[in-house]
Amino acid sequence: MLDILKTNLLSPIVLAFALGVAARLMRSELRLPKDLYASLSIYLLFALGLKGGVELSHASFEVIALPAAVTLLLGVITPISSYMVLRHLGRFTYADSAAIAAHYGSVSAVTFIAAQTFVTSMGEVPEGFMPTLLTLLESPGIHIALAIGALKVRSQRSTGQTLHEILTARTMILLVGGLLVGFLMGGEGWTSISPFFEGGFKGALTLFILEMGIVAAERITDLRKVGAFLLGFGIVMPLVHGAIGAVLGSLAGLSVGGSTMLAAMAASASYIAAPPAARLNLPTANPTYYLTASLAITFPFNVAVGIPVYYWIAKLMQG
Amino acid sequence: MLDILKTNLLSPIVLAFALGVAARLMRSELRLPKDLYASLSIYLLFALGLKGGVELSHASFEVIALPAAVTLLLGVITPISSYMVLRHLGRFTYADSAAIAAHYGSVSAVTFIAAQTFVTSMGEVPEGFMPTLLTLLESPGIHIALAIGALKVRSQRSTGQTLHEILTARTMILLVGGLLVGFLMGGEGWTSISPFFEGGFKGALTLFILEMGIVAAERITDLRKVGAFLLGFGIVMPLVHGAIGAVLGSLAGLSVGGSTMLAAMAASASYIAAPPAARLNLPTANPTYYLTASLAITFPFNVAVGIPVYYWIAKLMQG
Amino acid sequence: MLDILKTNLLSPIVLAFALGVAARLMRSELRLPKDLYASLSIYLLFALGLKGGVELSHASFEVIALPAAVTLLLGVITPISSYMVLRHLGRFTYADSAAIAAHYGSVSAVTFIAAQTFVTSMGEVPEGFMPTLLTLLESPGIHIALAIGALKVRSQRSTGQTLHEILTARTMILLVGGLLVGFLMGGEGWTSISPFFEGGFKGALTLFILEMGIVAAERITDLRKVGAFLLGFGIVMPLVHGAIGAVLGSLAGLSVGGSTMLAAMAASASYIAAPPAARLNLPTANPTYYLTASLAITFPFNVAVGIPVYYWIAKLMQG
Amino acid sequence: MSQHAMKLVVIVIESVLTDSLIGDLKRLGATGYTVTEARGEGSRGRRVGEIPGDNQRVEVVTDAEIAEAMLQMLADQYFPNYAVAAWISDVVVVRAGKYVPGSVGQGISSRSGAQSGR
Amino acid sequence: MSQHAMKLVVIVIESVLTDSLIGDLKRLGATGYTVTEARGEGSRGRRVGEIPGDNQRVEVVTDAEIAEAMLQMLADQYFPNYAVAAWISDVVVVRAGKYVPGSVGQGISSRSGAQSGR
Amino acid sequence: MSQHAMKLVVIVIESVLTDSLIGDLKRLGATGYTVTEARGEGSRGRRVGEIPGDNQRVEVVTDAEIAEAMLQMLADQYFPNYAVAAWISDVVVVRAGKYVPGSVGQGISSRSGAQSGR
Ligand SMILES: Nc1ncnc2c1ncn2[C@@H]1O[C@H](COP(=O)(O)O)[C@@H](O)[C@H]1O
Ligand SMILES: Nc1ncnc2c1ncn2[C@@H]1O[C@H](COP(=O)(O)O)[C@@H](O)[C@H]1O
Ligand SMILES: Nc1ncnc2c1ncn2[C@@H]1O[C@H](COP(=O)(O)O)[C@@H](O)[C@H]1O
Ligand code: NA
Ligand code: NA
Ligand code: NA
Repeated sequence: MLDILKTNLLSPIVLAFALGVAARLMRSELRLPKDLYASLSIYLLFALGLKGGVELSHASFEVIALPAAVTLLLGVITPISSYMVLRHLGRFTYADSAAIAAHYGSVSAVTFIAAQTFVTSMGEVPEGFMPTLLTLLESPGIHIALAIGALKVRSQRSTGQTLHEILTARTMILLVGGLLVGFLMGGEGWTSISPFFEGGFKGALTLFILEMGIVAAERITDLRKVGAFLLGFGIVMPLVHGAIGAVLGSLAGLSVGGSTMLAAMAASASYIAAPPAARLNLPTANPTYYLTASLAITFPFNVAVGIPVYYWIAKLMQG
Repeated sequence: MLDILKTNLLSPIVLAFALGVAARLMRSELRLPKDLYASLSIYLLFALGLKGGVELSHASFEVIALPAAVTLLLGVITPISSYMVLRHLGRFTYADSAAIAAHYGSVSAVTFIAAQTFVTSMGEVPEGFMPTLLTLLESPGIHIALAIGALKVRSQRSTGQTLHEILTARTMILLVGGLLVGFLMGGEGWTSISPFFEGGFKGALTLFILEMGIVAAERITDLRKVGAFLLGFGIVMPLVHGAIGAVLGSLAGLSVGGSTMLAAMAASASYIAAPPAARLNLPTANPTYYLTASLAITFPFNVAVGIPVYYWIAKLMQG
Repeated sequence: MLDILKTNLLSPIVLAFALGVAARLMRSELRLPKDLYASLSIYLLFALGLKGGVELSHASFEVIALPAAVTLLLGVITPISSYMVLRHLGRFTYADSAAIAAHYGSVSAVTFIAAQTFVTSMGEVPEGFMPTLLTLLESPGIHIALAIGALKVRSQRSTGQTLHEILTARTMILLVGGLLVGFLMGGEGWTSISPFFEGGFKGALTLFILEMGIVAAERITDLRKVGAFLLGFGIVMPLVHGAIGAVLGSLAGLSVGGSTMLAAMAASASYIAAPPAARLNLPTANPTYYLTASLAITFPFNVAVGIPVYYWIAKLMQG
Repeated sequence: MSQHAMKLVVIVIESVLTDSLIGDLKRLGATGYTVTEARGEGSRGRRVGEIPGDNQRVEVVTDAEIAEAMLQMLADQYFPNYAVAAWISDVVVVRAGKYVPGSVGQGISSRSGAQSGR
Repeated sequence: MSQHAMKLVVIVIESVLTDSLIGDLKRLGATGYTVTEARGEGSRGRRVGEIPGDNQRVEVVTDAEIAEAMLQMLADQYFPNYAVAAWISDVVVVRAGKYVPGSVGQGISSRSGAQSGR
Repeated sequence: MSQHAMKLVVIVIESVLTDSLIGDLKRLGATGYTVTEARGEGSRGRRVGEIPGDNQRVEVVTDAEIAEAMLQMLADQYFPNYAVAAWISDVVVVRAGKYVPGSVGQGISSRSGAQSGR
């Protein structure tokens, strides 16, 4: 376990994040240009979808059915458990509880990729259809959390509007669209574009995560504002969700690699799709809470420590 | 023929375009960042030029002379035929006819690349100097159409100014400059930069075309405004020009692949170089007409259906 | 010598620069989007650091000690000699002399890369730790020159502030940070990201230099304003510094390739790190002088002619 | 060249709200708007969103009445919960009709004439 | 610190025309200008060009007379065919000479003094 | 909806100085600011820096006294050596407290009331 942790801490992803944090703490002016950051995120999500779609075209329906079902189950469990803990143990307002729950009920694609990179470097071969599960887990949690919020806080926005926004959000279109394009074009099309979408993937991710480190470090001064409870929540909740994910994944027949990735998804908190949804639909919720928790606590925790732990659990389960 | 069409429709290029259209029709917020779109277009044009220049350094003058001559001929025929049809059959104003003719007299580099990708995937080996022909066909059509327009519509701008703008436009500099650089550096220089300019090419193109789909779909509501005549024009004119191009190419001694690409060039309508030239020199022409026709009608038609048809004609010719 | 020069003049780097200059002189509108230029510079610097770090992890301290010492020596010599010549021979004001000296005391990363590319294409194998020397040479010259300036010109800014700005500047963080990340992750991490950071390197550099040519040509009209002395300075000073660098490098035990690169560093003038530092700390200095000299005179001189000359000197030295 | 007095409404707002804001401005009678990317700090500090720190700056030329209504709408619907700053200033235009709803092209001379007479 | 009344001319225009517009503004006496990227909608809807939807926002500080001439020029040469919006407002500056042609550096105190006295 | 007269200070400055300028503006009492990317030409021609040609446009809504102090500070510290243009105009806001130091949230009605009464 310690060995695995050490290898992980010296991976390009973790080191790039640490560099970004360090640069920010030294008050360096370093930032990726806004358009580069947006471009990298488009590239990464689309590449993820395409690759997943190509592999999906080789998978049979039966193999996916059970993993898909437990993924949807996780999409229901995680926002509700998050809301409960925040509202009843943490005594957050309705709006804050629902907004934070929307983040933890959804998923972080970069954490997903980090998990994929990690398990592959451990010699595991995760199922090719994992990106499909990622898209399944992306939106239900947000909807459920916002629905809970809407019951408690008067909202001026229609459910249809919110649903439309989330389903047509950039992340969704790129992932689902990528899956479809990849599925339809199959292996031959993929060969011609894979130098761009596969060859450059890890490097582009490293650059992207450098900026994530900078952005996360900008929120470090906010850690005091969010209080001890949320700090603990940002670490314990992922561990709980990750453990559930690893167990459910293994029961659904996923390999050790696949179970680890499912666990990482369940444990992760969205910081791309969820924030605008929360901002628009729960305007009275404090953005400092949900952004700091998901970006400055849970994301680095998962990438540095969480993923190796979920891997260890998955191995125990299937050992 | 149907088989070829099906293969083509499942190519990354066509699928990416379709995804862009779909995203827009679903009113998704997805857009490539402006600077990414501009960067991709610079990259694609420069890569095209460089590669073409390297291959040009292996070609002899005699082989190119005849194809170059028919290319220039096409650069004269296509703007005039377009103007005639629009003015006399379509009853468009002088300004509108000339502006649209400027687009159809010039060439779309992305259609060129799509044709190249298509014929290569069909096992053809088009001539290495095709990008040289592309640059030859880029500007004459615009000049001829604007000159016709200037005869009929009083213009405040000097011919020299317009000529300078078109010859020093980004597209021109990148293509011609790329050709020169490629030609001078030869194979050795190319080896060091080809992972970037060749390896990434198809993938970058896919991303670029995703955005083109979004932009084209934005104009779909304008299809009603342009009327049935222009809709028909945007499909029939390319077929006519494409057929002429395939025939002339074959007569000039180009291979099946080369003839198909020449046909695709003749059939294509510019939407990068021509619009600003038309806007500045024919301000009374309606941009909705020329942008919608070239981007939302002719471009997708060529990429999805036209190119396979021109291929089929070229094969018949050389059969 | 002439042969080498000719090969160098037909390299992608020199040709791309020439194309940029030509485009600008023809008053083309071609420019890289601002964010692309910034992105490429981030990419190039970070890639340089990463690669250097990976190779550093294989080097022993003893091998680096002497080259590092002469590098620091060059960091002291070059700003002082530049200041002396400018102030006493050139009769520039205190502020102008110090500001220009800050540029020539620091280093141009792109010149460094051009030298690396050149010596590699000559079959040399420069030391893997050269990027480490680059980071050592980056800042001392700026500090020394600004300190000289501060003695003579009243400045409202504290030394601590300036020191912090230069040490946390983008260039520094990316180079030093990249070195650290590369060092820590070692060969295994590098394998996964090298298609992105190494495969794309030369091509990305070519695009970057295209823009540098455009920017440099924008300053060509300023060549008259800077006068004959600065023009001569921009060519002779690099030759002197380059010769010193080649000699010191050889004496310190660097290979021919390494000595050439050290010479190119000493000869080069910064145009990324130094300008903002000079602008903020020596506001009365005329930016036209230092920008034109470093970007429009010394950079192209080094890339086209200087580097082959330093190579020739290094070869003579090591006979 | 007859000139007309109008109002320029400038609104700085977190990007996530721009589309919804523009919808509201149009409903109140904006016949056009111009948006630029911006960043800033205010009472709520730096801004939230996918790429933190981003605002957009929306400006609308319109008549005094509508400008008033826009400020009122902002005060009611946006100020309480969101990061927004807004201000109004006096401007002069040549084609007043362009900036008043229902009269694009014609020019509702009586109304805008009265304003320009102030 | 003596202050001077000047005019701020703001012009929103489709990007393809910015260079030509700036040439015209200089000819009329602009001693400087500032351009920002913008997007917007107006009577002509979204904008044309390579990357549709793009405008640029040009602003010039100048004296009242030149500002007037600029509006007139826009009305003559640009409004009929192109997507343009423009407005003028009153501003106060410290160094009036900077914004008036032929006097950069010196300060044509009589003229700008007269203006600031309004 | 009570409205208050304030001043809008616009400063166009070479990018390398923006951070230092914002620090100075805050010291003088700015409670917020908005920055947009810009480019331009003036008496010093195109601008210097890593990417030549770049300026930033900083705008601050504040009260008349502080606006005055800002112009004075610019004239003293920035105009002599740097490429800067600045102008002030009159604007109207709804929540004056937001733009005056030491009163964020409350609203110092007496002071801003006096201003709006002008
Ligand atoms: N006094 C001000 N002057 C100019 N812009 C301001 C001012 N106060 C706030 N802003 C802008 O409005 C945004 C939201 O302000 P706030 O709601 O106060 O956080 C800030 O990010 C700034 O861009
Ligand atoms: N009322 C307005 N307020 C602010 N900007 C406007 C207004 N009307 C038009 N514009 C801007 O001017 C551009 C051209 O307007 P138009 O010629 O009306 O299409 C639009 O794209 C907007 O950016
Ligand atoms: N008359 C003006 N109107 C608008 N902006 C100006 C004007 N003069 C200067 N500027 C802006 O201020 C910057 C610096 O001006 P300067 O110090 O005159 O070179 C320029 O790059 C322009 O962006
Ligand atoms: Na989750
Ligand atoms: Na054509
Ligand atoms: Na140097």
